[in-house]
Amino acid sequence: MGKDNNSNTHEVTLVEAVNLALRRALSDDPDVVLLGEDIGTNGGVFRATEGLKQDFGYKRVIDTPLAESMIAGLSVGMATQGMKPVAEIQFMGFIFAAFEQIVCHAARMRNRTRGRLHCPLVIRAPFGGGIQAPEHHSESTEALFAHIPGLRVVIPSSPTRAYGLLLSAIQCPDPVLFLEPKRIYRMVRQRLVDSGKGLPLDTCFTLRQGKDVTLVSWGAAMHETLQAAERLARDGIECEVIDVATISPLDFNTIKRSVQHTGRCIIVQEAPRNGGVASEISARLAETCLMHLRAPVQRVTGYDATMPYPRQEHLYMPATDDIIAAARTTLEGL
Amino acid sequence: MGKDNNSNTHEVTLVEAVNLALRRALSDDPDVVLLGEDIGTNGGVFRATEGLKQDFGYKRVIDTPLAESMIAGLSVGMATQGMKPVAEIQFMGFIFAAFEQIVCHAARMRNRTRGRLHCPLVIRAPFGGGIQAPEHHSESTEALFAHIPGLRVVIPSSPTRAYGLLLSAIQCPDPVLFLEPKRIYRMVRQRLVDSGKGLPLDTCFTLRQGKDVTLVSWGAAMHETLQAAERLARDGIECEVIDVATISPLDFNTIKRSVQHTGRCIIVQEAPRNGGVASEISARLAETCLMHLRAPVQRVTGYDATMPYPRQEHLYMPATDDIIAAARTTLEGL
Amino acid sequence: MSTPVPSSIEKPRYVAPPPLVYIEPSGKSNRDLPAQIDFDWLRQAYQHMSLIRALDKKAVALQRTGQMRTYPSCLGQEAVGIGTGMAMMDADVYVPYYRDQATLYLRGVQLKQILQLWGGDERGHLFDGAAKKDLPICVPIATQLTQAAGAAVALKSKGVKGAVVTSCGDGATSRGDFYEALNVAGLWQLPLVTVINNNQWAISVPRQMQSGTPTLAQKAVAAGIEGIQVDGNDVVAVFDAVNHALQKARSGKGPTLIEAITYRLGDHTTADDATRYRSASEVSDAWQREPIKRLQTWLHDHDAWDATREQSLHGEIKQQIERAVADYLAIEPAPVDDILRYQYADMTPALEQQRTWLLQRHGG
Amino acid sequence: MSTPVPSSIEKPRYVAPPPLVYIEPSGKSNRDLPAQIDFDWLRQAYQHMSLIRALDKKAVALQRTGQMRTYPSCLGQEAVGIGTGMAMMDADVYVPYYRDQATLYLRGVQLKQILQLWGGDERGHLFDGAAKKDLPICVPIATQLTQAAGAAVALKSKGVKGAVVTSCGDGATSRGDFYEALNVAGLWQLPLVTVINNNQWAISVPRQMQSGTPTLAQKAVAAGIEGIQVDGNDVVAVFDAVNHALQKARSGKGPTLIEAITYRLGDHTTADDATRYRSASEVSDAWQREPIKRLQTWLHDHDAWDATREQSLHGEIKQQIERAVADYLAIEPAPVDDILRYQYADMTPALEQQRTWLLQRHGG
Ligand SMILES: Cc1ncc(C[n+]2csc(CCOP(=O)(O)OP(=O)(O)O)c2C)c(N)n1
Ligand SMILES: Cc1ncc(C[n+]2csc(CCOP(=O)(O)OP(=O)(O)O)c2C)c(N)n1
Ligand SMILES: [Mg+2]
Ligand SMILES: [Mg+2]
Repeated sequence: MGKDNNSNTHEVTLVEAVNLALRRALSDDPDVVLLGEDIGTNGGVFRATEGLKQDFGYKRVIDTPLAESMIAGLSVGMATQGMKPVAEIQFMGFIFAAFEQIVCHAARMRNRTRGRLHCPLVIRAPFGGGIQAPEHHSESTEALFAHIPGLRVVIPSSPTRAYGLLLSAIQCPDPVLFLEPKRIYRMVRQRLVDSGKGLPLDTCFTLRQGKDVTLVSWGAAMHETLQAAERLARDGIECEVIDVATISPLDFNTIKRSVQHTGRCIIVQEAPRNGGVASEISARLAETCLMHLRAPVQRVTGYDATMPYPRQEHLYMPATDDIIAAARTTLEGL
Repeated sequence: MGKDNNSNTHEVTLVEAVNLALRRALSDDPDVVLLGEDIGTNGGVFRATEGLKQDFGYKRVIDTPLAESMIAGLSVGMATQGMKPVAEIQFMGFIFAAFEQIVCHAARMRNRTRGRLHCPLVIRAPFGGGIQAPEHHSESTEALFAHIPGLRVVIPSSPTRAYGLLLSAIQCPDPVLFLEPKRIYRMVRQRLVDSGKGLPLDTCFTLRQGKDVTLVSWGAAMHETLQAAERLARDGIECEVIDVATISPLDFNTIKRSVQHTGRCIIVQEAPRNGGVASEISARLAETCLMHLRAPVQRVTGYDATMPYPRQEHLYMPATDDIIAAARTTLEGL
Repeated sequence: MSTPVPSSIEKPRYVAPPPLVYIEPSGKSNRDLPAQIDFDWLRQAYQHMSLIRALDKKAVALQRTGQMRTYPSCLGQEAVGIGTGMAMMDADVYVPYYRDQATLYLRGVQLKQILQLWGGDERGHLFDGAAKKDLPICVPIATQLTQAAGAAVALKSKGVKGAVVTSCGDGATSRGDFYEALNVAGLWQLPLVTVINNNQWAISVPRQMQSGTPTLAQKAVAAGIEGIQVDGNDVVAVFDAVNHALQKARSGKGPTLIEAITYRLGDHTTADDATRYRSASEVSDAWQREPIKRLQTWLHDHDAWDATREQSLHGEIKQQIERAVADYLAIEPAPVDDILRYQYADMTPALEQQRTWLLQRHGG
Repeated sequence: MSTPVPSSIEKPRYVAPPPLVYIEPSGKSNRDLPAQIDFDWLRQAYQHMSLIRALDKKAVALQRTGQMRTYPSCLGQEAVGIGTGMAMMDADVYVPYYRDQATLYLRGVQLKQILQLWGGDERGHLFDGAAKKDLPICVPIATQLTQAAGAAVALKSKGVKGAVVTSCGDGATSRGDFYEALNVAGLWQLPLVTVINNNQWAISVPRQMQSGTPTLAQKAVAAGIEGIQVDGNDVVAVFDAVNHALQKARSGKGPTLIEAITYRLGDHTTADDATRYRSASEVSDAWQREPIKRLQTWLHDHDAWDATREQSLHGEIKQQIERAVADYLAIEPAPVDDILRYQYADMTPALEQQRTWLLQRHGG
């Protein structure tokens, strides 16, 4: 993690930005506590919590026993009693044991008690494929959580957004699932001011403006999406590129305005096709933009298949070429 | 359960049809075993397994300890060793502890072992609102399971379909989640021949033909959907009514053909709006039927909210009037 | 190598005392009561248990007449709830399950709120008194237990001089959450007291079909913590065990598991019919051991209770219940858009739009 | 009532023998070996362990040169896997976790298949020999344990004269599944043997940060079953305990939990760097207790092994490993559409369509 002399500015990767945000939250708010498997001495298997136990002590950065349901249950209990737990699930593929606590309790505490209690917890989990990891280490199941009322699901796609969104997630009075696209954990460095300032959790980020077609994505697939936009630009095709970032509750207005403008939309998602977040966005566009659409909204997605083991993983992943092909079809469409 | 003299024909409710199918499966296949909480002596809290332990013994109809994760894990293990477990989760709201076993194991055993093992289990669970039950007893979270590759999700909406689909689910070599719409467990009786014949798991059922608008639904909401069609028919509006039945893998062709014919579509779902199965159907229609659509595809759904406690449950549930209103808007649309 | 040979492997052993009891079913005490227990305390316990039994009876009656939704009676288990509640202090935190109306009442929850909850109204969870910070009742079995451990982490970490009490049924002990919570509590020496209301049934499944262990208390061994079996129909034994465990917890000496042996004299809930799966004789036997009568006998025998007191108590209880029921029945319906307003701290754009639809359909 | 009074509540006690061991770290035996164990058996165990250690070393080397994906070494834990495998019969069913290459090898899985699995190819799971009906390796911690109980239900129900053996790590004992599986196994007296590979670490979390219990074996008390602690670096002790448990299980006498105390001499996986969280001296101490050397010493001391045998064994092992690696490296890529073909018994219309896209993008 590069740091400029005498300043609070860093050149950081996404995972380092996560680390900075956690460090900042631990410093600023005594109620913030991190918990999870291997987050202490080891600093997390991806080093997201590196150095934090050393600096804040084992009571603020807690290595838990190996039990995801317990990690989530502890977090719910802590959150109801005035703490701000930030739990790590080591890989999103292991979050399912915690599903009941998240869905039945974290997401409902406020509604169930009509606001008497609330549940300001954050659950962080690295997710997505592309790192040739063993089974269960590469899934993208964000859609399962996006369907749950009461939960916020936030996915950064750059170091600065990781920093800002994570700080906001920790400050947020609602439970937040914060999914970190591990494929781009170390892909790029960005200049980041450790200002303690959050980014809004209720808005998409328009990363590129264009008039021909709207490309919508989130997480690691933003990388291929931006690449596709870049390459299409060489052929004079101007893509508007939207990073959804908070996939639930969804800032649909930004997407709608863009599509009403461009008349064309491609939604890119790494998750399996059937029932993904892309489907929701497409359905809303169908309801609200039918008159503006100049071609069918297309989804570029993973297959309706379990994430393959490493040898065949690349076959599964949506690629830049797929996005470009879809965009071209869309543009020829009408 | 009425039974005609000297025949195999019964006048049955949906829950009685479930019971008949289970009884038939237990009789026909020694590998079929039922397991779950309170399914034995008590016959299930909805009486779906009434009389079965008495007739088939406690080794075929097993009252388990209270642990859903264990029920699912046992079922996976049994299924890999040549049995056909039919597990009951007492209410769908309590299935989340079993989520990991279903998603990470049942749905993956065949793919993970490249066909060496498979996992022919059925998990039955009553679901949906409308019976004024306590919290967690009224949810519709079918979309969470529809998103999982390798799993089949089947939802009957009448006694005869419950019987036929459940038999097919039990015979199916894939894991099946069989969701029973408890609101209509005892709503109507149908004449049913206990023939042991299954109904296909790869097709929608067109319950009513019409040229003006396609109404698509599943489960208990079929009731309001059919009612809406009936009432619209009085005004000369002919609805095509499709019961999706197997929501995953989806028989999209039947829906597509209908919408290409009618040019209009309303999808009715009790589950929360955001990320429901209706969104997937709508997205696929957007991709394949844009040129045929004469009005935006509309979703009539629950709210993006936790199912309310009984006093406010009725406010949440999509009603016949809502479907009619949506259909009228659609018809005025263009 | 497959011929059985007698194994020379030595077996481990678990040795436990019989269940703790002070006042036997007969109403006799077999040993001195704990020093803190005096006549006043016992009369209070008696009054609380009687009130809860009356409330319970009323709630079931309301359900039968369509004025209440599904209700889980705690008939016969009053000593578990009252003994627990009487040992708790305001600084403690309570993490209940659904059958814990007795303790909640002692925590300060209004009787009306209890009725309201089971009447199908989330606002019953607004709670009152010390319960303002307690968790809501928990329906998904055993899931409250790790939350209770989390609450205990919070108290410990914030240096609050209280402990967390949580409870669950015998059926709940079969769920992994039960073990995960005890395990982490033992590991971190959390200020946590877990009370098992072993009422012998999990709906239709008897206790002996949940686990092969002779006791539930011994499950504490898996977490390296103390496990105590008590007669859950003896309010003094329950109090003594919980009080002991709470003092231990509050002074940093770690968690305790308490198995309170009692009996569910009623149906599982008003939606259940227990005659389908258990015998009348089992139930009438169990009535011989119920908690209120035995305490009454003890008090009578010690000249601490009489017919006059009994009569005036019943008058008071009747009044209290009638007032609660009247208040309950007079509750105004919640605003229609309450079903959307508490999903998030603020309304989202989608929910705002859905509120418009909702209000169009169902009025303001 | 909040002044601490010394409690008169009696405490339960758990008493267990020390861990079972036949061949001590020094290579001396402290007692007679079990009757079934002869020189041939011991030499076989020695050879198996040596082979697995060599395979392990090779797999790590392949990973370092980019010919293997993330690999979990079982260095130092060979006695657990080999002792277990040698006690099993073909009719038994094995339900492994990811660190069980040793037992899988004895079950009939080809070395090539083991490499293939960790080389990122599902086809490694096709298995062979008795393992044809065994479950695949399980990555989500502890989730295999209830499946193993289910497999045991199936054997029991079908009257198969075998039992199920499953294993897990020390970290896995913190998950609820661990307890749920033991509980139901104890309740239904299932033919199930659960072996804990207590290698002292769950990635970076040491054993004593998983549970406050002095032993993991005592967790059996929560399920009412027998729990045995053995020296997991003594292949004879592991065999004896598993054999005892299997005979018990096969003859309908119920389940057993075995805690095998060993040490993970390597990194957690090739993706891990254990020097970040544990001391070199801890590891070098542990090397003094590793399983292969002690058995070699014993055999030498009993004139059952010598340098010639050692040399020829190493020659054989080298050949075996080289052949396995060559076979592994020669594996043809799987058909592209394998990623879709095994989702369901039959392809669905959506998958057929997606296959077209897939083949367009990535060729046949
Ligand atoms: C996770 C979960 N599974 C199933 C149910 C349905 N259910 C409600 S109460 C109950 C039995 C609980 O028995 P026990 O734990 O002994 O508590 P008791 O009701 O006897 O007080 C069951 C199975 C539930 N509420 N939650
Ligand atoms: C449910 C789940 N959570 C987390 C992980 C990530 N993980 C892989 S191995 C491991 C540690 C397991 O330790 P232990 O059970 O002692 O087995 P060992 O690896 O030491 O043999 C963890 C946390 C996982 N695979 N599954
Ligand atoms: Mg009970
Ligand atoms: Mg370990």
